[in-house]
Amino acid sequence: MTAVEVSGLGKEYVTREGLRRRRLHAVDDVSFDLVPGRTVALVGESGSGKSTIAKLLTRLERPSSGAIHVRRGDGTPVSAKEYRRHVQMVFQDPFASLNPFHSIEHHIARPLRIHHRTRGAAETRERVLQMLERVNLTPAESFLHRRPHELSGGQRQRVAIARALAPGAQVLIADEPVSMLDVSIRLGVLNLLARLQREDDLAVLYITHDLATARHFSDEILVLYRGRIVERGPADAVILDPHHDYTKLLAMAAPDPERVGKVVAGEIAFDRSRIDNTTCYDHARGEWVGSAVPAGV
Amino acid sequence: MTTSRRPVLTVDGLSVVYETESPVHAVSDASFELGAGEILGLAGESGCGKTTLAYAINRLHRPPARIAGGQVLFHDASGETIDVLGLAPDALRRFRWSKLSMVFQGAMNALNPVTSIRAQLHDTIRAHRPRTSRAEAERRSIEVLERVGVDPARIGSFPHELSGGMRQRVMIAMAMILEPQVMIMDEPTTALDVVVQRDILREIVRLKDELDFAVIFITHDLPLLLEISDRIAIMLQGRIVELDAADRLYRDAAHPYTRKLLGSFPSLSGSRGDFIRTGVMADETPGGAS
Amino acid sequence: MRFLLRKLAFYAIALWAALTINFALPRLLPGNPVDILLAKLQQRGGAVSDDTRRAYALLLGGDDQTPLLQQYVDYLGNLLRGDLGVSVSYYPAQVTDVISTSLAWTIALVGIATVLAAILGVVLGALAGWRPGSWLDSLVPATTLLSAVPYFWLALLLVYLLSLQLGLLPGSGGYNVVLTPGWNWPFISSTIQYGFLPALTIVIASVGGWLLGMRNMMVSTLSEDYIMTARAKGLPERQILMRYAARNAVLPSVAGFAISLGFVVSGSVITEQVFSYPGIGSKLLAAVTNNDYALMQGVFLYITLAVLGANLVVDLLYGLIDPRTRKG
Amino acid sequence: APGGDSGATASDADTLITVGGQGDMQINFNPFSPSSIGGVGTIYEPLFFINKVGDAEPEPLLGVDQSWNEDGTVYTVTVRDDVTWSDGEPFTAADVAFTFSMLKDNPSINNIGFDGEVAADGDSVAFTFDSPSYVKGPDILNTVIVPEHLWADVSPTEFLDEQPVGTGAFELADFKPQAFTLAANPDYWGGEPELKAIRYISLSGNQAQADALAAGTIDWQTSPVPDIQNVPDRYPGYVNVTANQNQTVLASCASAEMGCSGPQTDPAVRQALSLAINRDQVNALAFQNTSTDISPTFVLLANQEQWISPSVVDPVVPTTPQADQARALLEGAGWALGGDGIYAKDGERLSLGVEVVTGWTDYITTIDTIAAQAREAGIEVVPVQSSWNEWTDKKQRGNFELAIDSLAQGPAPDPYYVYNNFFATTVPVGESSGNNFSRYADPDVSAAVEALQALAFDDTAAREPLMATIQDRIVADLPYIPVLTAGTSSQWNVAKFDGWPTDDDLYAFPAVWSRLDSAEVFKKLSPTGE
Amino acid sequence: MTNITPRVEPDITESTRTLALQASGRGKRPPRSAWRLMLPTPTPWLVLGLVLAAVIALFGILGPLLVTDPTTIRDIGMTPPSGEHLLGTTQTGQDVLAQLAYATRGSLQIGLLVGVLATVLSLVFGIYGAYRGGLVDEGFSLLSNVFLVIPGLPLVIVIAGFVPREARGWWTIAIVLAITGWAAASRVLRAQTLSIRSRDYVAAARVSGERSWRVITVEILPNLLPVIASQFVGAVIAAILAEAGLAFIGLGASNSATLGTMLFYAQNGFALSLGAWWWFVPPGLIIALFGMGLALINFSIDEVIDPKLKDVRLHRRRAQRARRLERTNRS
Ligand SMILES: Nc1ncnc2c1ncn2[C@@H]1O[C@H](COP(=O)(O)OP(=O)(O)OP(=O)(O)O)[C@@H](O)[C@H]1O
Ligand SMILES: Nc1ncnc2c1ncn2[C@@H]1O[C@H](COP(=O)(O)OP(=O)(O)OP(=O)(O)O)[C@@H](O)[C@H]1O
Ligand SMILES: [Mg+2]
Ligand SMILES: [Mg+2]
Repeated sequence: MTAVEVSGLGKEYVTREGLRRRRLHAVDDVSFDLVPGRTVALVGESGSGKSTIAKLLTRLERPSSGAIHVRRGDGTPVSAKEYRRHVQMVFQDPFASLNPFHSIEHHIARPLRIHHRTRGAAETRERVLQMLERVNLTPAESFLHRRPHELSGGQRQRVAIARALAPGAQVLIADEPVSMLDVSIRLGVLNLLARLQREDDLAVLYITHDLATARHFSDEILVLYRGRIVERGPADAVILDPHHDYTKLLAMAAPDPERVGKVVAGEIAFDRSRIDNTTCYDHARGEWVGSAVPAGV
Repeated sequence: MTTSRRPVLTVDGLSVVYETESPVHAVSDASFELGAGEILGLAGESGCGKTTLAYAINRLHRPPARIAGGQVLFHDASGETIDVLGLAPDALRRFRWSKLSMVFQGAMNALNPVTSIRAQLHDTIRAHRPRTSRAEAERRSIEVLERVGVDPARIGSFPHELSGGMRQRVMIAMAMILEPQVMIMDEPTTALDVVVQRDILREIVRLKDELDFAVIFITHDLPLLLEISDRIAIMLQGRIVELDAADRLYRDAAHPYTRKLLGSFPSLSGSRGDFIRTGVMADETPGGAS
Repeated sequence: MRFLLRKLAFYAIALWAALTINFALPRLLPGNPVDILLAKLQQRGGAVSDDTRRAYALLLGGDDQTPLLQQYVDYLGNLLRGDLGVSVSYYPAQVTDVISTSLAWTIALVGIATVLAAILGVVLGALAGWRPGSWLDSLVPATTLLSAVPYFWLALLLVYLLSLQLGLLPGSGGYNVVLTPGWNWPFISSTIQYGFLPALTIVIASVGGWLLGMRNMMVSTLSEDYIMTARAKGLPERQILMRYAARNAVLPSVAGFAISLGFVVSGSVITEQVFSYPGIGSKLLAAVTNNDYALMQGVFLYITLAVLGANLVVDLLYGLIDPRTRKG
Repeated sequence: APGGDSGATASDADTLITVGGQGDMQINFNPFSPSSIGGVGTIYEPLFFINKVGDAEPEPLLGVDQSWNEDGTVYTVTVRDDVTWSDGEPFTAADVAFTFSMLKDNPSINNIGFDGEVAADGDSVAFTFDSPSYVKGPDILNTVIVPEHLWADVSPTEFLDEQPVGTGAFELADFKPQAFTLAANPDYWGGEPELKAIRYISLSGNQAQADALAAGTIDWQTSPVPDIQNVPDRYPGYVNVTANQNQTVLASCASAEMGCSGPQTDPAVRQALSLAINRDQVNALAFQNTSTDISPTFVLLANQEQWISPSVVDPVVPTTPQADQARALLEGAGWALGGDGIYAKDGERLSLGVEVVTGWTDYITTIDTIAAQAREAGIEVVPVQSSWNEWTDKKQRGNFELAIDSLAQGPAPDPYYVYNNFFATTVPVGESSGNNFSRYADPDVSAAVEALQALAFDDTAAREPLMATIQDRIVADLPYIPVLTAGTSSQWNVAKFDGWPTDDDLYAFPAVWSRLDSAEVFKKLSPTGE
Repeated sequence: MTNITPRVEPDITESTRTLALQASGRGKRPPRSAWRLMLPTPTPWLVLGLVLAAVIALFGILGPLLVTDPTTIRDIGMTPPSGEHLLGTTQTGQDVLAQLAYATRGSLQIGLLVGVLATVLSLVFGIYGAYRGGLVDEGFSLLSNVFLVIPGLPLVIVIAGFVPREARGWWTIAIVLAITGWAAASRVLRAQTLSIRSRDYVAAARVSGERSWRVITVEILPNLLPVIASQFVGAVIAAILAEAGLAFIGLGASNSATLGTMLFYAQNGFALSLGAWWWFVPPGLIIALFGMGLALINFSIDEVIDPKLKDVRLHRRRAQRARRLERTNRS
């Protein structure tokens, strides 16, 4: 059982515009834990730094500050070499995350071979079929030699999940895994993820900007705004009882069928310049943490 | 279901076929009426023919698409009824935008990247009112930009200098610059952030209330449609399977597909819909079928 | 501004690279050009003083005493002073003098022909792409033959047919030599008459590339959303074609224009030879056949300078027509 | 003066158009500069004109009389006294003396190697040498004279002479990089020529010249044209005249003592190769049948035949191949036929590389043809193409087996010059050989050539035995394998001008690039008015 | 030298997918193999291109085995085509057809070698640079841009002028042409690699633990194949043309027969002036036709790279049908 402890994570991008350099804190002092069997949801608007955290966790980028500790169930740290066996990722766009050139088998077999999970072609094939069946791609044989473009979006995302789990990953980072899918199949994929999590006791980081699924799919929600966490706590608490202005804004902006015909021109627009990201409301502790606790709360 | 208001647009038995090797009936026998000042939502999953329908109404479909049958009638405020599908090319050109304008699915790319916002607003006016003076065109452009909440100072900007939300607003400004009676909006907010999307929706509703144009609003985000539309049409494989007032559709949808669609959206504040986190899965679609 | 600086910096680097290639070539390649050059110079009656030897050693290498870096600095210094050495085949004329007269001819010929070919190709390409499937469009693949024809072969055939057989146009030279060069009509009309065939060759051989590129770009552009918007806006077709489709589709062609100049200059070196055109290409070939290394290097530098200059101009103009690049 | 309008004085009908150069021309009328673009003979005149294709009698120009003293050490030339430079200054004997001392002072332009003393005295000039020097007379007579009053202060090696002032029948009228025009000198001492202007235009390459001829835009050119035998039909109004002066040879690096290596150091191989050549075929394929017979003595058959010694058995090389004889000769010299049809000796195949300059297509064709012919005689010939520089360098240093080239004639029609240049003095391989790149060395030949220098050209009795000695030896040794005497073909416009040289009256060598000769032709031309 | 086609830079990353959609849109099962998808669809123009290129290539490969010795000299100079000499003879009675066969082989050899070398260079500088990013990419892309603006042929001429003749074998020429000819391809490849590199499947491969070289060769390269093929084909045409130009001005490979040297000799032998078209026209025509064949192949590869082009062609006839049907519907 693998757990991840993220502490004080920060990522700074230096963008160059001609001769001038600009620093951009994409992620700033973010801490959380991923524990087996639990799902943490990361919500926030576009550009708030969600994917950056995912990239840091999967070591596609190096953090500028802070640390990510991955430990086995017995507490021993996972070495850099084994890191990717333990932490895997599902990408947002199933049309882009599978190489159109390779067969489905290739996509799932490669991680197995890289991490020496199987020996010999036969065993690999066997395991690939097994993985396909686990993600409900049946009959598995018929998928082996297909190319990604012969699959629907939902099927592709299942392949992506199978690929992520193939090396025996215990920690799964899912970066908006369903936002590119058709509405009617989104839940299918999320249900599948939930089942796999139960079966394998996975630690899951679910990145989304859809508050509704975040609420139902996760145990804990982290609200990210401009690289910093501004509110955290149990899923229902954060959604149903938002404290931070930004969370309120998000909750209000999310479409809710319960408000049939409710969008009226008079709805007050939020003054976003007032929102600040240096404070954070922690539902677990029931208090504000951070530099400045806003008055009147 | 017909509308109680005065109709501005009647679509009757419209069918569109893509003449590919095996012809695709993208829209089959679609009929509906759009009332003045009404927002009609059009929902359905990807590929059900929403965009095709929108294009066909304005005859913007390009070969190999062809209108295989049906009628599109535009009931002008002047009382005249225009048979859109029968318009001669030049009359069609004049009809477009002045009576019926559109905001497109890919609105992010709907602005010409190499000319300024000003030029694109101006040429819209000039194309339909050739005698408009420069100053008049400028005045009108600034007016509509202000309406949609874009700083008129940005009128000289090029599209790439604007954020996605601003570009979308400019598109909406452009769509109303000739004060059309109908606007078709094809997923105008899908590419945008939830918060920005909200702002724009609010803007659309407000403008509609002020200017009293009718809107056909296309999206696959059913919860969103429920919030803003008067009536909603559900499309499935090119057919309109259900058309009803928004609240009635939400509370007791007649068609099973509508119910399935509704079930796909877990509610923010209410129940989980078809989402099952723990326990046995009832609706995990087996693979194989795409 | 930043955009401008970046561009200028790039061209400075490109120029420096060209100068350095020029410096390195004779030093890297086998053989000792200095000896050949000096022998030839002597043969031509040149007095070979130590200064002369050193000047050539700087230009061409072969000086073993001076450290390479020092040679390089001195070489650049000489170039800065416009000292490219003495041409052996035109001894005792300076290389710069030998080249300066011919440069204008090449620039005029290649410039005009390239512009014509580009305009023609872009216009035809735009029309073909605007109505894909029209008769014009179906001819597009056939134009590939034109771009695959060897320039000089085509030139010779044209001379044979149009000049020798039909006597329509002069087949060699840059102008009627009876006339006095200058800004007078008889001379200018004669340069046009003499330049017609070489220009025609260049146009024929390069128009296909422009046409194909523009046509493909046009097809791509037509499926862009803003074209659909323009249609929906009820704009007149002409305006959509010109201001929306072609205006956007032409951008890669403009960007490619400068680069293609380099290619056309290359092609014209041989074309000039066929037409005895008084341009810089014939100078280069004369230099090579005479082993006039100083002249060879000088011509290469001048051509490079001209092409870099043209590139810079086009790059800067490109900023005007594509607002997106201005941001840098 | 340059820039003047040539059209004002000369109409098209009395302007002759010919080839001046390739590409843009760079102004340079310094007659001693190798990059000079013109003016020799036309603007600047020599003392006498010697017709290399006629008899050796010099024709007076600036000089009116010339004679050697008794022992051949002093050469006296009397100059014309009614001549003025084109700037109005009088021409005097002092100008002549100045010109020659200038040459002596500037070795790099002293192409004639003048090493005597020169002194002017009234209207005569005396050239004094240390030893008898009859053979140097023609070089002196051929040298053009420049005005002292303008040249005294310039560096003659770097002087561009943009406004030439001469005594000749023509003056520079107008210079443009693509063409320059000479106009008739109205004050010429011989009377104003009838030809009013000569325009030299720039044309690059043989094809361009042939095209110009076909288009009738050029009146005189010297270069091969297609279908040379039918010039009057193909180019109406033009005739072709061919003068055979270039003795084409396969020069060998002949002397093993001097360090040459390869099968060609064996005289039998050289003889055999010569026998194997089908000269008729070479003439037809490579030279459009414009070449003529060649003598193994290298005496020009056209106008020097009298110098061939009766002791030479075959005064003319047979034009048909004798492969059998060649084989017999080789076998006699110890060569044995190998399995591949090529002779070999001591493990060395009889394979000969022939150096040729890239682009000299007639020579390349010659070698290709000879290669096919030599194979019949069991000899392999391989063409080796290189640039002119490398070709020259290989010849100079002796790094070659065979090289195709032509033997240059001297300043006067006499075989002495060929013998002196190509057969007399030698240096080892590796050193620069000068003219005699075959490195042929024979003491008898060298002695005979030296003896010839002290004899006047008309001293037939004394010269004949020496000639016999030289010719017997070189015909036997054959360091240069004679191929053919190549023709120099010129085409000119007989419709527009009268007075051209003809085969019967070849008063000058008819090549436009041979400037002293073409200057003579210009003076004799008269427009027909067409 | 040919001019370059100002190249559209389509989104290569989308192309496979779009092609598959097109294939399924035609009611067929999309082909199983990705390789098959990357093959251009057979159109009459492509067939013509393939036939031209193949026939000429075969002529170059097999021709020399079938013809007589091209160096054989005969007394019959410049004879027009006849039963004995199908393409007549040269000035020295050499069989033109035989020379043509050998010359074609020579030109193909050079074109192929240059194509391979230039492609390898452009792969290294374009793909590797773009994949690594950062300073490596900056440096490589600067280098290729510099090489792009420095005019190639004059440089080649200058280099050829310096290289001693005997060292100027055909492979020397090929190397020089490759060095001056890789830059344009490298720029195109770089742009495409940059866009593929940002695709999620590359990130996914890295997350799976693939090594860099495997990511480049297995994940990125195959998707670039159509572009590489197109650049390669372009490089071959350019090289053959450039070599012909060099040979024509006497700077070609020494002692080797190419179409350029053949033209050089034909020109020096006054082939055209004498009306000996059979000597002058065929070499140029072979270059032009071979170039055309390759360019037509490229024309079809363009459709693979940018499926919109294919769309246009596919829809051409259907669009006409749709228009006709619509018109009859209305009336
Ligand atoms: N490689 C990079 N270089 C520079 N800036 C970057 C880079 N990657 C991301 N950023 C910036 O970092 C910020 C956070 O980006 P990130 O992709 O994490 O946002 P996100 O929350 O995933 O947004 P979205 O919901 O649109 O996916 C953005 O402002 C983005 O522009
Ligand atoms: N150019 C075309 N050629 C052939 N078929 C087409 C073409 N364009 C669309 N189609 C088909 O027509 C049907 C309807 O497409 P349409 O774009 O109208 O769907 P949509 O409802 O707008 O989908 P989305 O929500 O993805 O925008 C689809 O099945 C699609 O595959
Ligand atoms: Mg993201
Ligand atoms: Mg759509």
